[in-house]
Amino acid sequence: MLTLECPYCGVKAEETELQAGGEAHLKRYGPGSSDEDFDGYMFMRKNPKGVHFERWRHSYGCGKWFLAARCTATLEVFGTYPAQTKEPPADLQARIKAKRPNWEGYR
Amino acid sequence: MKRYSAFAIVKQAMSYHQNWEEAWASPAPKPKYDVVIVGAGGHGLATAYYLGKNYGITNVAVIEKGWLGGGNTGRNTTIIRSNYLQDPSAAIYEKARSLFEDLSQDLNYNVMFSPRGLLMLAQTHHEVRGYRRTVYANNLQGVATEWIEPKRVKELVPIINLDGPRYPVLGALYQARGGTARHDAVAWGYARACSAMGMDIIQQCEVTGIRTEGGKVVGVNTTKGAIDCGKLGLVAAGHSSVLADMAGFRLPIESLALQALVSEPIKPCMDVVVMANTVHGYMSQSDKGEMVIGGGTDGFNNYTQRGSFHHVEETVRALVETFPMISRLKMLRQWGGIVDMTGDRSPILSKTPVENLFVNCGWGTGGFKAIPGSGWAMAELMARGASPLTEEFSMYRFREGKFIDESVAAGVAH
Amino acid sequence: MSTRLSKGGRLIDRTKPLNFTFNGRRMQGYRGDTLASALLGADQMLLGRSFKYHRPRGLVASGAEEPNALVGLGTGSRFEPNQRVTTTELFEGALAASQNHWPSLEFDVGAINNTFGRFLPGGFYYKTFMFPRFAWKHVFEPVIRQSAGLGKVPQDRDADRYEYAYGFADLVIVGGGIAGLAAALQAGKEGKRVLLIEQTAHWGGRAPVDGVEIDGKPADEWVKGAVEALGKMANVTLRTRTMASGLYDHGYLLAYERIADHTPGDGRPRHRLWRLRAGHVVTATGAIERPLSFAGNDIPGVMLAGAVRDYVVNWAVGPGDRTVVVTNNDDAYRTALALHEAGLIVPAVIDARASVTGALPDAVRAKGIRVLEGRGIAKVKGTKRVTGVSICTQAGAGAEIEAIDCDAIAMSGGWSPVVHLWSHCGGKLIWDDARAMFRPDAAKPPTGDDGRAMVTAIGSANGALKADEVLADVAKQIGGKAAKTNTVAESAIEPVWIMPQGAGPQLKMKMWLDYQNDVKVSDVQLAAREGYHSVEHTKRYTTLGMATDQGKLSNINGLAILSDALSQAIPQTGTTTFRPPYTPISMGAIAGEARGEIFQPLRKTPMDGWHAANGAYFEPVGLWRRTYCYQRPGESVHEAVNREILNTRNKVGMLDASTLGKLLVKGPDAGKFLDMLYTGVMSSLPVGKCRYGLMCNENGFLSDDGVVVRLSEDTWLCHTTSGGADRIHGWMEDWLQCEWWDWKVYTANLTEEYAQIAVAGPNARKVLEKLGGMDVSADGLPAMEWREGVLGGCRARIYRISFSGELSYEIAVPASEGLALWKALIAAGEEHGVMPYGTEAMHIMRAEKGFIMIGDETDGTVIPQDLNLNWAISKKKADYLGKRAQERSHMASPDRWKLVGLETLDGSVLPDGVYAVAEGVNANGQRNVQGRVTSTYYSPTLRKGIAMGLVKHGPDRMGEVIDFPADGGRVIKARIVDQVFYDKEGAKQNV
Amino acid sequence: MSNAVSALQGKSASGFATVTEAGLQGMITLRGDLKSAKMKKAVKAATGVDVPAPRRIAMKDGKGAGWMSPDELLILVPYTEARATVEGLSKALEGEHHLVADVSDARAMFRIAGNKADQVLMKLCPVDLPTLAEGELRRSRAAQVAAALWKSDADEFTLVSFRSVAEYVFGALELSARSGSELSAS
Ligand SMILES: Cc1cc2nc3c(=O)[nH]c(=O)nc-3n(C[C@H](O)[C@H](O)[C@H](O)COP(=O)(O)OP(=O)(O)OC[C@H]3O[C@@H](n4cnc5c(N)ncnc54)[C@H](O)[C@@H]3O)c2cc1C
Ligand SMILES: NC(=O)c1ccc[n+]([C@@H]2O[C@H](COP(=O)([O-])OP(=O)(O)OC[C@H]3O[C@@H](n4cnc5c(N)ncnc54)[C@H](O)[C@@H]3O)[C@@H](O)[C@H]2O)c1
Ligand SMILES: Cc1cc2nc3c(=O)[nH]c(=O)nc-3n(C[C@H](O)[C@H](O)[C@H](O)COP(=O)(O)O)c2cc1C
Ligand SMILES: [Zn+2]
Repeated sequence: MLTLECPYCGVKAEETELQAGGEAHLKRYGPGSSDEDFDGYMFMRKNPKGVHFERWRHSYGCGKWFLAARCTATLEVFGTYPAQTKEPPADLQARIKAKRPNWEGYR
Repeated sequence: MKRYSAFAIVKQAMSYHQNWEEAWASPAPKPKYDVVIVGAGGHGLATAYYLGKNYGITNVAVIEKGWLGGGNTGRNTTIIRSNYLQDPSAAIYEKARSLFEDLSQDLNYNVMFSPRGLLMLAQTHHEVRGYRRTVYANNLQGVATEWIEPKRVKELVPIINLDGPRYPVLGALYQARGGTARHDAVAWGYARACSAMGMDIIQQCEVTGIRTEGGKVVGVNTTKGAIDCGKLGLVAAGHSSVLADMAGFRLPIESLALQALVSEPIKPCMDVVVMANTVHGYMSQSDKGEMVIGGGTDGFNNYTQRGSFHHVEETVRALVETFPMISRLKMLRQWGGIVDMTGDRSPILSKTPVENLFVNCGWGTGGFKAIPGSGWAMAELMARGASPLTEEFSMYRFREGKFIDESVAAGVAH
Repeated sequence: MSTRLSKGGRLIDRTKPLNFTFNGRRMQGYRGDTLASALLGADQMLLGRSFKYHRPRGLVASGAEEPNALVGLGTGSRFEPNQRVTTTELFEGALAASQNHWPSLEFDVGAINNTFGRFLPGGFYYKTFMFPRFAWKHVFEPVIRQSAGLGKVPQDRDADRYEYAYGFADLVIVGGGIAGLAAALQAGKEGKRVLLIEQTAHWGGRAPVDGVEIDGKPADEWVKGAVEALGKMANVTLRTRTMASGLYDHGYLLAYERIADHTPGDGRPRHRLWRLRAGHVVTATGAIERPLSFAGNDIPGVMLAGAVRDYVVNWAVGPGDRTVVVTNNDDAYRTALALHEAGLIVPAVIDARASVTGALPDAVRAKGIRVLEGRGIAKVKGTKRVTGVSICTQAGAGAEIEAIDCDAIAMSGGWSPVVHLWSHCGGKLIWDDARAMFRPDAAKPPTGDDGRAMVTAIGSANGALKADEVLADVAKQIGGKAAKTNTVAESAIEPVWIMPQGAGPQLKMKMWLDYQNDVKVSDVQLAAREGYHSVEHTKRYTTLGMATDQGKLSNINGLAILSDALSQAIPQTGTTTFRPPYTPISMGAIAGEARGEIFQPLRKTPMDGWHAANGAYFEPVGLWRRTYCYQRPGESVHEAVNREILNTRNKVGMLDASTLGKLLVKGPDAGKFLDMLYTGVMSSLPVGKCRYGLMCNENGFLSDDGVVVRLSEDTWLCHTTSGGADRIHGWMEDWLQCEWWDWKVYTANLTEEYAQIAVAGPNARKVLEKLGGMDVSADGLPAMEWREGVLGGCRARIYRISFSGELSYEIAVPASEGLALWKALIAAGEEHGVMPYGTEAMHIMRAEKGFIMIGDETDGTVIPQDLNLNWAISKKKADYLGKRAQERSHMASPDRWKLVGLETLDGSVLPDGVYAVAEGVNANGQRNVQGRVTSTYYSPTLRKGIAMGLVKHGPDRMGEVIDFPADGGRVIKARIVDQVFYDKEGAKQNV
Repeated sequence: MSNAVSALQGKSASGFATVTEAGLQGMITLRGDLKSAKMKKAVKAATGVDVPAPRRIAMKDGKGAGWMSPDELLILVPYTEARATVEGLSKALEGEHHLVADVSDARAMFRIAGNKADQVLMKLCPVDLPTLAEGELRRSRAAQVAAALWKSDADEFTLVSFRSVAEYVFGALELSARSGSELSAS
């Protein structure tokens, strides 16, 4: 039963107030893109056993989508941040690296 | 392999059962095998078994990081059915179901296949239409299913509450020869048979790397050393993405927790399997008497084999509404497994970007019932390079937009 | 025999006798008794039958770990199977009945299995019952199921209610023994927000029973003082009868409060499920004693030494007149002393250790009790009740040295910390050789969301068995300084896994590990022999630890036996996985308050009450309930639907369309945004007009449709399907927040702000004109336009859109005025023959017009192109959600099934969902198909069956007849026709 | 507007706390840049209170504003004034990207009163109610539906839900408030 802090309203919301939205930082491929790129964007997933960047919506709260870095093996949450960004904040990445030295990065 | 029988038991009893032989050997890995299968779950073991039985390929190792059958095969709610809507699904699940019919005899191991009948309740008009459609499809696919009215449902399930205030039972999709089997026995029976064919089942041995040369797979690295192989089959369910990553490609899979629970045992009161998909709950009674209960998956990627309790609450809520008498039963134990969910919720039995490397995964919430058929088809794919049963289940179907979508008719897919 | 002693009993109130019944026999106990102590006090030693061999079973323990003494409690709507008598508080009028026997507890036919036990070793059923094939399901399985299963099946609907509650605390301390209390005192003093929970009805745990003294006071007094002190702290909450059932991720602790189990029918909720969120969890859950494995250790009268002590001290019940104590550690000597103190006879203490000295043994000897060193029990005599023991040397194979008559045996194989909660979320254990136990490994705790330890185990739960160690452990880990105790030195335990050490197979087949599931030492050894080497394999092969006690007594002994059989160290074998709940919790509590009317939210429109009062037959649509049709007395559903359709087509009908999604989209970039969302162009829609639109998901499939309305320069209102409203609103927000966050667009879900009523039919205009207030004339409000104003006194917005093919107006008013408008329309419409119609009439009328319906023509696998909706897909647009997906080979294929109309040759109605067959079979032997029916109805307007379906190359095959194999081998022939069956030129709505 | 009726028309029930449907209440959804000067002025003018800080709600003689999300406020006014307030806000915010919509009829409002009122909500909402500050607006769940709630008085909480589920919410509140099921004796 996860708890994640919503970066918008600061509420430490519990899972039942949230909606999970799958892998974060996917690049959208539209018309003109190759079948492979589109397939990658739509279906192929990193699904790592370890550090995972994912989308959550504070659906029973402020209704905003935010992103979280979480370990899928221990469920440790490294941090949450607003969805309006193309990549995880540098300080968060540094924090994760410190805790998981052989983490190969979010891509 | 000494055969099992009532006679054998009596004979052994005379010597206080001191002389039974091991069901399977626990060998050290050889340096090379013709085929290495990663994952000693039902699908991995069945794949090995039919490679030997149907194609005479017995220089096979099945590598298991934990204990054989300890993955989802050892933690599922054992529902067996083949009343699927889409042709490719119906084909492979019915193949599996029909193999279950005499699997105990084939393996000389009682897997307790119990075709007690399976009901999928229709509780909305939309579901009624969906299941009617399934019945028509099944009849053309050679799968024996029928639509039954509420009265018949009540006859088959006396403890059911037909007119719940919210979702009265409007009828059901009924498969008379659907049912259950003893999940552990399925893994153990296959393991014993594989071992008897001279295959190596190597437990407590984790695959940590996959070696390729010029786009061809040549072997795996494990916690018990390097092992070479001619062909490699990844049959690792929830861990498929991790293994694919070792081989340098991605799969359209996410690993989610799916939970189940059992009640304390009571005397027999339900002799069919009931699934209520509108309210997300299903229940059967095991031979020991517990009510075996399952529901929907968690929403987030998870490798812990632990789920979130609110899903258990939703499931139990639904079932208390459907079977009011269970309110005063107690939950004895709950657990979770990591299911491999694909983009269209249908499995993948496929070649991969790496030559001689095959994957069998994506069975998600519903692959126990498929074990014999999947093993049968996967063996053909690995031995011959193609199989009509696996044709449509290629991992490349997503690229073509050629999905096999079962959610169309029957919500969850256990 | 077991008796109630004349004095003592710290928990009972002899002035409050309570009457109860067991198997029809009336008995008496006292307030403060558990059902167990009361039964034992009434000399009811035989309480049940075991699972497999139906062996006679009596009490072994006094608490949550009890494996045997399960009864059916209560009757009718309050009957509950498998109640553990040791955790059931006695109440007046309690009705208990033993389980799993036939015809009676004393004489049970099932016991035949016992006689043949030798032929039913662990896992025997995997090896037989295979022939003939059908026999498993029809002969063997039923027999096995009947003999298993323990408790009876509840018949009635539960009379009780249940509820949830949420709780938050810095520290949740589980266990109200001296460790938990001491910890709470310390944390409370530090000002932490503390919740202390205890599963039983009283505080103190074992210490008071053990005669522990703290700060020079008897433990009872110290406990009383501690509880009072805690009661005074505002930041501390205490709860008894509350069992921590499971620890889940991120500090989520589930606790099960048994509010009214001991006061049935008093109107309070029976159970309350606490969902606690703990900053940190402290487990002070104590330790559980282990049985010893000797032949006949399951015969009624053989009990745990600690339990015997509990019955004597807590409830003044003597389990036997002559009790032999058998042990491998000092603690059991306390039991000998307690029995002696109570005036009962202890013929001997049998100690497996070669030589025993120290305060406790000496004290026992001083009472003149024999202490036999290096001895063990060869076997227990008796069947339904212990009659004596045969004694041997522990070192030997079991040859009898001496026999002692006795009617009870108190055994102790040492203690195992209660590590369940620690382990539920991945906390690891270490094997402590000196103390022969698995205890929490502080270096590998379960971790929380911050990656740090979320549990601390203290006291006996952490392996500190002696009172002084317990308090020292609390001081060390929680803080403060440990109080002084009267603890005496104890000499070391010597692990004994088999008694006697050299026992042969015959004896091992009588040494019980798991009492309830009948798993014996010989079964575990068999599993090892047969290759089920993993402890998890052994568990599943033998069912060790899978009974309702979850192996609280048997697991450690079992894995020790397994380790021995595999000649490997115990830690190498490890334990099986600990899973919630700690002890079973009721399904009722898990379901909580959600049953009956509030099982799930039921969404109702403002006019719902009127519908219900006017014969509405409802259907669920998502969480809404909508009127399927309005039945008149004596009218069938089918007749009602036909009447509603004909009336609408000939006069005028009214539909409650309030559930339609209504999403406001506003901003400078709103048009651009909608052009991405819809397959068509919405930015070009003129203000004041309406346009039909389609939405696809990013995978290309049609996901929703509806009429889009341009309200002003920068504002659109998007109608969605009833089921789609929330989903589509979420979908819009998702794209705006996560992909196009720089676009200036705001959305709002106004679905519930408006009640919406469709007035359709030739007389529709007349009805609105009668209400008056707005110009709804052909020119005043042309098709696909909207106007705002006041209609019949209600603030209204009228859209002239038609889903029925009739002259039709959809009127939106504030929800609060919905009912008023509805009634006004009914009144105004009376002279024009108005009738309300339901969703089914609406479905049929749209089908007559060939309009598609999301959920009928679409099922998640259909793209707009399949439905010949290309006219609603912009060719000019560079992009829209789903466009790229629709370019994939399979989606662009000309062979996709396409929408057509279908007409049976005989005018009958095609069955729903039926498939059209093609020649031959596919590679898997399945009949080839070429299409299927998506909607099919009897059209009262056209007096024949009409249908729509998806057919391969359909639109190019007009007039062709195809075959639909239906029920019972019947093949229905249908002709492919245009999908518009009624008023193709639209004459009826363009008036 | 005489026609307007609230979802449950003031239905009420009493146990260890009293649960009442509060009748018609003017509510307005206001979305925009909460930091802009125009916005601040508009809100003040419409309600007499300042734009609330995150998770806060401020009321002043029957009117007020609550923080719903970084770009959304809930404006509270008497039901009969909602229309006019919507127009006022629209006018005041002209030229600035915003959205204002009357949602008075989309909602139902409940009051839970009594010195144990918090215990009623503790059974339904995953919220640490004892620590909920005065003037804090919490959006969460009440059993299975979305709800917004705040401490509207010493011994009173106000809860807002969607109108269509008013009966469900009332049912859950009424059950939770039944005498004998108090969470604490005191
Ligand atoms: C709670 C639950 C209920 C279910 N209910 C049903 C049901 O009622 N009916 C139904 O048909 N299906 C059901 N399923 C689904 C079904 O259990 C699975 O689809 C099926 O068991 C998958 O079998 P498998 O052999 O593919 O995977 P598994 O049994 O999980 O086997 C995969 C094995 O691979 C091993 N492995 C992974 N990584 C490595 C590595 N690196 N090296 C070596 N070994 C590795 C794992 O340890 C595991 O043993 C349920 C699943 C769950 C979790
Ligand atoms: N000398 C020995 O061999 C020996 C062995 C064991 C215990 N002891 C004695 O027992 C006492 C141990 O003190 P302690 O406080 O550590 O343990 P305890 O056994 O005295 O108290 C533990 C308490 O936790 C409760 N509990 C257990 N699981 C629970 C759950 N899931 N939820 C709620 N409550 C739960 C139990 O009902 C019990 O009241 C000491 O006096 C010690 O000397 C001695
Ligand atoms: C069909 C089925 C029936 C089960 N019955 C029981 C049971 O009667 N008692 C029990 O303790 N566990 C039972 N279990 C659960 C297992 O003990 C175990 O929890 C599950 O296999 C997952 O393994 P794990 O908990 O070791 O991770 C059952 C599991 C399944 C799949
Ligand atoms: Zn938020």
